[in-house]
Amino acid sequence: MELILIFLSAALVNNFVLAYFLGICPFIGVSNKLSSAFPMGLATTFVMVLTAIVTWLIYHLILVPYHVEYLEYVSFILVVAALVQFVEMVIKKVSQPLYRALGIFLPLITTNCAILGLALFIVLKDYSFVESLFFGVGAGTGFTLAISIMAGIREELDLADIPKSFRGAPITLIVAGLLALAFMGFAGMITV
Amino acid sequence: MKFNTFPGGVHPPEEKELSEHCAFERMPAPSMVVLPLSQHLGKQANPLVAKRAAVVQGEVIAEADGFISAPVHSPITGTVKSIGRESNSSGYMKEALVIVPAEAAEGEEIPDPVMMPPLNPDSATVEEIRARVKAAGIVGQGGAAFPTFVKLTPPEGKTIDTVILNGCECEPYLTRDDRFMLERPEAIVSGLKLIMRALGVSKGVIGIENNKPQAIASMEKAVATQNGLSVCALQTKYPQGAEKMLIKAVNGREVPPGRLPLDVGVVIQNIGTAVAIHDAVAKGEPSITAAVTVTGRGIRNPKNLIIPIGTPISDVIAFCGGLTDDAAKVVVGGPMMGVAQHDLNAPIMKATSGIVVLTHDEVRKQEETACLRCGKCVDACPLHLMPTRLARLAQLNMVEEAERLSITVCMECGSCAFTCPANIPLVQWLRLGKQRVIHLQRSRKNTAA
Amino acid sequence: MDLNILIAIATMGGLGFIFAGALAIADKKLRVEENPLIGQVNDVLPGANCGACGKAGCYDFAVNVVEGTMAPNGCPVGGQEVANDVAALLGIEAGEAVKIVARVLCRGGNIEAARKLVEYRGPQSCATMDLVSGGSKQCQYGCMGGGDCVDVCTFNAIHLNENGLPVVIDELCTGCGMCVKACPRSIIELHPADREVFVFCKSHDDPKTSKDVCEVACSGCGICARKSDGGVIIENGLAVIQWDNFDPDKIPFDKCKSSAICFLRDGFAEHQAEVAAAAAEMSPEQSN
Amino acid sequence: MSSVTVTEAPTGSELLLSTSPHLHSRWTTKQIMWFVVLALVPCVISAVVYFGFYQLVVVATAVVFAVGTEALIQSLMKKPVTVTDGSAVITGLLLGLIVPPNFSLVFTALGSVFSIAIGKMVFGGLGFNIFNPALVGRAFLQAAFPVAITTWTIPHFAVDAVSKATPLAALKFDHVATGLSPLFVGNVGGSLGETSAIAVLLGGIFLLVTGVANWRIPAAMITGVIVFGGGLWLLDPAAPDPVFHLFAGGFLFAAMFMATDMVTSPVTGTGMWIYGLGISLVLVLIRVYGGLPEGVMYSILFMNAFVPLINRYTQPRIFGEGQA
Amino acid sequence: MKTIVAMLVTLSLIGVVSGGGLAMLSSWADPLIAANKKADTERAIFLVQPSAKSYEKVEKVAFELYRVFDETKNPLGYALPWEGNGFQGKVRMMVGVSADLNTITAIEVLDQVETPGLGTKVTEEPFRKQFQGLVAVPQVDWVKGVPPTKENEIQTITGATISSKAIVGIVNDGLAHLRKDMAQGGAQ
Amino acid sequence: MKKQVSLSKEYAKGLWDQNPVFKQVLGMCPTLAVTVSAMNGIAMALATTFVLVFSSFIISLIRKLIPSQVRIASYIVIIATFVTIVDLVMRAQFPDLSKALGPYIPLIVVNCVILGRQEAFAAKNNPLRSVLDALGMGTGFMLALASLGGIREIIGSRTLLGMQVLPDAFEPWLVMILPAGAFLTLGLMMGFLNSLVERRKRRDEAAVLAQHMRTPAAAMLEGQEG
Repeated sequence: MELILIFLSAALVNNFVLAYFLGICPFIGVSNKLSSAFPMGLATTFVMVLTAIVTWLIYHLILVPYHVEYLEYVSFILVVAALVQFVEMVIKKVSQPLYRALGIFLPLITTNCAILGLALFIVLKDYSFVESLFFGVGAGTGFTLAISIMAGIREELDLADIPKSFRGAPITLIVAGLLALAFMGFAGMITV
Repeated sequence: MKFNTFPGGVHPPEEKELSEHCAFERMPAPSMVVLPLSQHLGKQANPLVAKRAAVVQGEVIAEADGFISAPVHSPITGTVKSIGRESNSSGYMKEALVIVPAEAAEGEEIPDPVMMPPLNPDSATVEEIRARVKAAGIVGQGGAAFPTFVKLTPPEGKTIDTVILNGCECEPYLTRDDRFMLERPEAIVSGLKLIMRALGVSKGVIGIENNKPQAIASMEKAVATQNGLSVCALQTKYPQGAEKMLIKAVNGREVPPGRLPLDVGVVIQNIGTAVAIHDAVAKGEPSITAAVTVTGRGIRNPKNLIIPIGTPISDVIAFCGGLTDDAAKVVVGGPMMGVAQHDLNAPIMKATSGIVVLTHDEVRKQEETACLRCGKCVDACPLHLMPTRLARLAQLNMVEEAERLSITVCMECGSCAFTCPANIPLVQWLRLGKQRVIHLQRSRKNTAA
Repeated sequence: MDLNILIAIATMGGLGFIFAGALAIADKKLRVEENPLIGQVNDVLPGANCGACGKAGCYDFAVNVVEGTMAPNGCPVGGQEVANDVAALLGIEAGEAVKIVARVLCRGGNIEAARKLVEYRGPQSCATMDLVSGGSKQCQYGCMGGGDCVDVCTFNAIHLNENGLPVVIDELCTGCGMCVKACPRSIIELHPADREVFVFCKSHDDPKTSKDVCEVACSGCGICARKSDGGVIIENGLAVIQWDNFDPDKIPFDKCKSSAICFLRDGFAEHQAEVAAAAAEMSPEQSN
Repeated sequence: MSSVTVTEAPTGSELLLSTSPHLHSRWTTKQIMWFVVLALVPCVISAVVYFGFYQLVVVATAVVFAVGTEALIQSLMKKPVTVTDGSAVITGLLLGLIVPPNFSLVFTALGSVFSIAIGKMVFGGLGFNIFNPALVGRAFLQAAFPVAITTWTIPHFAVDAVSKATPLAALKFDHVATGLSPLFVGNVGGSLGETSAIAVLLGGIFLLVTGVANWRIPAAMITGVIVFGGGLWLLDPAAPDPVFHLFAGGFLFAAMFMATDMVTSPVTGTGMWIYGLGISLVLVLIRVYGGLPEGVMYSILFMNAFVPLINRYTQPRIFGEGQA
Repeated sequence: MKTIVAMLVTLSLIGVVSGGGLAMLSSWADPLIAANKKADTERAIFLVQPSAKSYEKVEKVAFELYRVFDETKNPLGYALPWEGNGFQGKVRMMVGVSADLNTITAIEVLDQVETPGLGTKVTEEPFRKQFQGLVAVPQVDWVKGVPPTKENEIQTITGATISSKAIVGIVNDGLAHLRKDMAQGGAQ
Repeated sequence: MKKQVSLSKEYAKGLWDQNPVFKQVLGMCPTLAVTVSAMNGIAMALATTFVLVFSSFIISLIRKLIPSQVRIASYIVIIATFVTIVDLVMRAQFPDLSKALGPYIPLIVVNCVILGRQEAFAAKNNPLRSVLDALGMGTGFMLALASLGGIREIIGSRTLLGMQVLPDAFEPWLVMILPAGAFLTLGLMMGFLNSLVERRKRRDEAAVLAQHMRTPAAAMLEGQEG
């Protein structure tokens, strides 16, 4: 039950994008078409899970035992960056279609603060290994949900008569603001 | 009683009472006729006569050019006055022959009309029927004016099991098919049997909307003694008479997008076409007249007329007592799919089914407002498209998205625009979108080749 | 140097070594052959993988640019410099060629062109008017005045004047050709900016019809063609300039009754005055 | 021009040229809008009856500011001013009816301005907004002035003091249930227009009968609340029962007037069902598990965001597609 | 091969320099950070036990607990850091309680993520003041909308009922644990 | 290959022409997250600028030594190192500020503005230019964050830099200090800034039009503004 709550909390109530402002750049940048937003969400979820696993191991097996917690950021980001690059290369080699669908989004994820944010949250909240996994999946789902909704809305807005100076980033931010207002309804639903 | 129909559609006011009681009248030959060379779908006919040539009623003056084409016969005896571009009831200038009647004043003998030899409708062979229909220049009377001969010559490998005669006349105002069914049930049945024989089909259905009880009774009586023929009463709903809708309602089959009725084993012919086929075979008459309902509150004396093709619309209107003072719009065809005229000198053509004159009251100007996404057009679309979105995509020139949403399936029946509370000219935008998508597809094909 | 520092050094050095090794091996073993141009374009891009272009990172952008589905200037981070570099790589050099501008080849405005005796109701866009018996002007070839060309111009280089005709502002026109594509009647063409004489008509109507429907239509009489030594030919009832051997000095401009063939600026200025006067007369009536 | 001359021919000089079809149904946007306005009148009356004349001022303020904002923005953007279509009036009315009794006029006006400016005009005006403007305004007020917007007044003829809190809040925070009949007539605490089920149903049925509102959405929402609310109630009897869900808070009002807003709801039939069921699922979750007593506003806003996706994936099968 | 060596050397070297540098920096910063943290706790202890002059950490209990003294080293009571769930997340607070565990001296909220401007009112003076001298037996209780009538009651904040109740809950929970521990004689 | 622009321009372009927030729409996370007050915004921008400047300097120094395959990994380690330095120093010296900016300090590492500038600029230019560019970007970032923070602080808590600037009668809009307020404020700000730019552009065009056309179409064009 606790695990499911962790998942739901990360996916809806404490949505990374709309409540914590994590991963805003891709949220605004890659949300103009559903056909690229959804794979982006999937790729992010994938990397999030991977990150959750690897950084948990590094933190609990190296940083804590040797009292070098201050290397948290440096080591986490190194791991994330290298991992993403590595996974990208593997996918590119293994399957061109999969690379076209998912792989091309991978470089973009290195600088997605949602990833590093996830790693730091896991440390901050002192999650166990399994909890970290669920948290990673939940956060990824929440990101996918938010970016897909946004892409759907933006495709709809392509047809709208939006004042010229509000097209693009401004209207996206405003929609994100209204979405954040709507997500406030979930406030207080789960406290984990 | 439950009548068959299709999902979607709209219920425009029927207004058939204006002319449904008027028996057909034959309109006298006009002071001149304008004969567009393209009165049908497909390739324009090839003129056979030169300027100043004398022609005789029934004479072929332009021959079919290619498989999908139809010849044109002179509806009157007279002289070719000119060959050039003339207004056409589609709204554009097209190649046409102008013929003025021969003057009989000087005691000269006016030659008799040239007719083809009559055949026995009960014994005519398949080849004879096809050849006669082709020679008579008969085109579909349903509006698209597709050369009928082509429809009677299905490609190899297609099996057809049903012929449906379209007696729906779902367009408001029009009563032409209704009158045919009341006045010439035998000709219709004979025409239907000729079609069935040409196609080797044993099942024939006449689909009629249930707002024409007399016509249903008349046709039921006519088919009572015939094997394989039946009358199917259908719910009154627009566009019940559209081919795909009619097939769906009559035998539940759906014609896939981009395919023809014959792909689901059905051939559809109009009531008027059946009459024309009967006349061509039994009487040897070529297609030189059109049966036209002239109606609407903007015309003084609504009538159902048999008119020589090529007669200017203005002559027809004058024959029906002229326009009333508040006439606002002259539509050739039905009010749902017809073409508004800007030049009343345009001629009656082979497939002209009606002239509807609407008054200012009926076409009062309604402001176009923003789309509320109420979904009424989505509900109304008989082809299950999303007209509002397609129209917007067309407007914004987002052609590929419109193509993805199957804009080319649209048949421009106008149900969406009829029902739209925001009064958006959806059909116009859809037509533009279709045009652009087709253009795109063509250029794509060109670059691929 | 206490132990802590050594541990830190060992940790980071170790991690760096391991991942560098992994990447090095991956780089060797997993290299995939691809269009080298993609890599070159990718190299000049900022590489921030920020997604601001709407693509999934710089590499995706590079692929799209090389495949031609995105413009070289699509990277908002790199700005003009990167755009130029990318364009240079792709060989889409703008160059210093003669400036190309759009020219509107119809002068049948609201005043010159006869109108149909009907009131058109519907969207005032040329593309849609063209579908309904061709809008409200009689001429089937001329400008409908719906302003589709104005709407598509992203440079604000084309405007409708009082006479309902589009006017190109050379300074702003980039010759992108959007208006050419937008015009359903194909009366806009791209020409080098230094061409001065045009036949301002596209009508293939017969002489009588063209005279009836428009004051400034070319009736295809051929006076200009006869004197031009092949610089002008008559095609299907319309004078067409053959730019290769066209010499304006040979054209008897005063013989053209409708001034369909004339100098761009001269004819324009003169005509503008007439139009303004006529418009001034007409406007009170129209405004009611 | 044709060279043919015809004697006694009609000239056609006054004829109209336009595309087919040449007939149009009687519905116009304006008519739809003003029908909705009419349907809201019973709610305005119930607000005045239960909470006093001042509420009329609140509603009027909301309407005036909504219409004013729309007119101002349209004229600033040099677009035609279309406030007579009644859509801004509806937004104002709806917003006025979902604020608590005796709400500050300044806040009401602010909410109206926000509704129209951010909820609607920024998207290009009527027909283009993604979220229901009135709810956007309400959500803004809720987030900006949470105390003021949850301060309730005792209705006239109140039976007991508990009625001061809304029935949902009373149940959630004080575990006090409210009887059905006060809920039905509206003699309970709550937002201006939503307390009286009778008034809401009166207007709602009018809209459904005239076909202005699509019946599928309220039907889906009511079904959803009974199924989801009932399910949770069976699992845990401490949760509110489905009938209470139905009549408490703004559910009915929202089902009739908010969720049925054409612009922000799906266009396809299947989509409408998904939308309605989605709203009630989120609503029941918020009411039972959330930190807030009422969630109908958030649940609709939440589902508004899904409408583009719903429309996309419930697109009807093109006629004949998938056939032989 | 050359690139591989270059890659290995570069990344390792950067790692080494970065690790070394940070280690040196942290050896300077760590004591300061620890001192800051200690100062924070100290400040909170004296806030919830205003009359205290010194304190000591109670070592024998399973949780963090401080005993406080007056000038003459007489035990005044305890300062108990405790945490629990608020409206949106964890709330960490310091509870001051008398030596007999029956009266609360004061409370202080250390960390919270409540709704700004609303739930965060629990950290403000008017709300906290209600706890000064509040009777905590059998437990702290709350009332809504009306002024408290009993001496173990506080009034919740309008619009932030859940946050207010969460504070009460955390105080009660912490005290309950403390009492249980006391009963077992752990804290003595 | 590239035209050398003047050094002052290298700095100034970050202020508006290539402003990281308003023009490049980068670094959104900290922009939105920490700007509940002007002070927080400024502090965050200072921290970011510090990291940006130093990492730009280091990277442009060693830019020729790093093999391209480990480019990103190397850059990000360097950046992360400086971020850790900032974090440690802040926690040691400014504990209150460190608390306010909370978890967003480490996220400077993944602020795309920083990595973006390394890749786009520092990796291709000499240290002097890189530092100037970084300073410019930092200043631009600061402008954006300070103004956004200022607006949110004034309306959301009646104060500016901690001092009350609006009367008590003004009920603060709590929404402004919530996530939704951040999105909305930035969206509206960007929209209005765009419309100002648009307006100026239109005016320039109208001037051209007026010069070259003797028709009132120019006036017409001016009328379309907004």
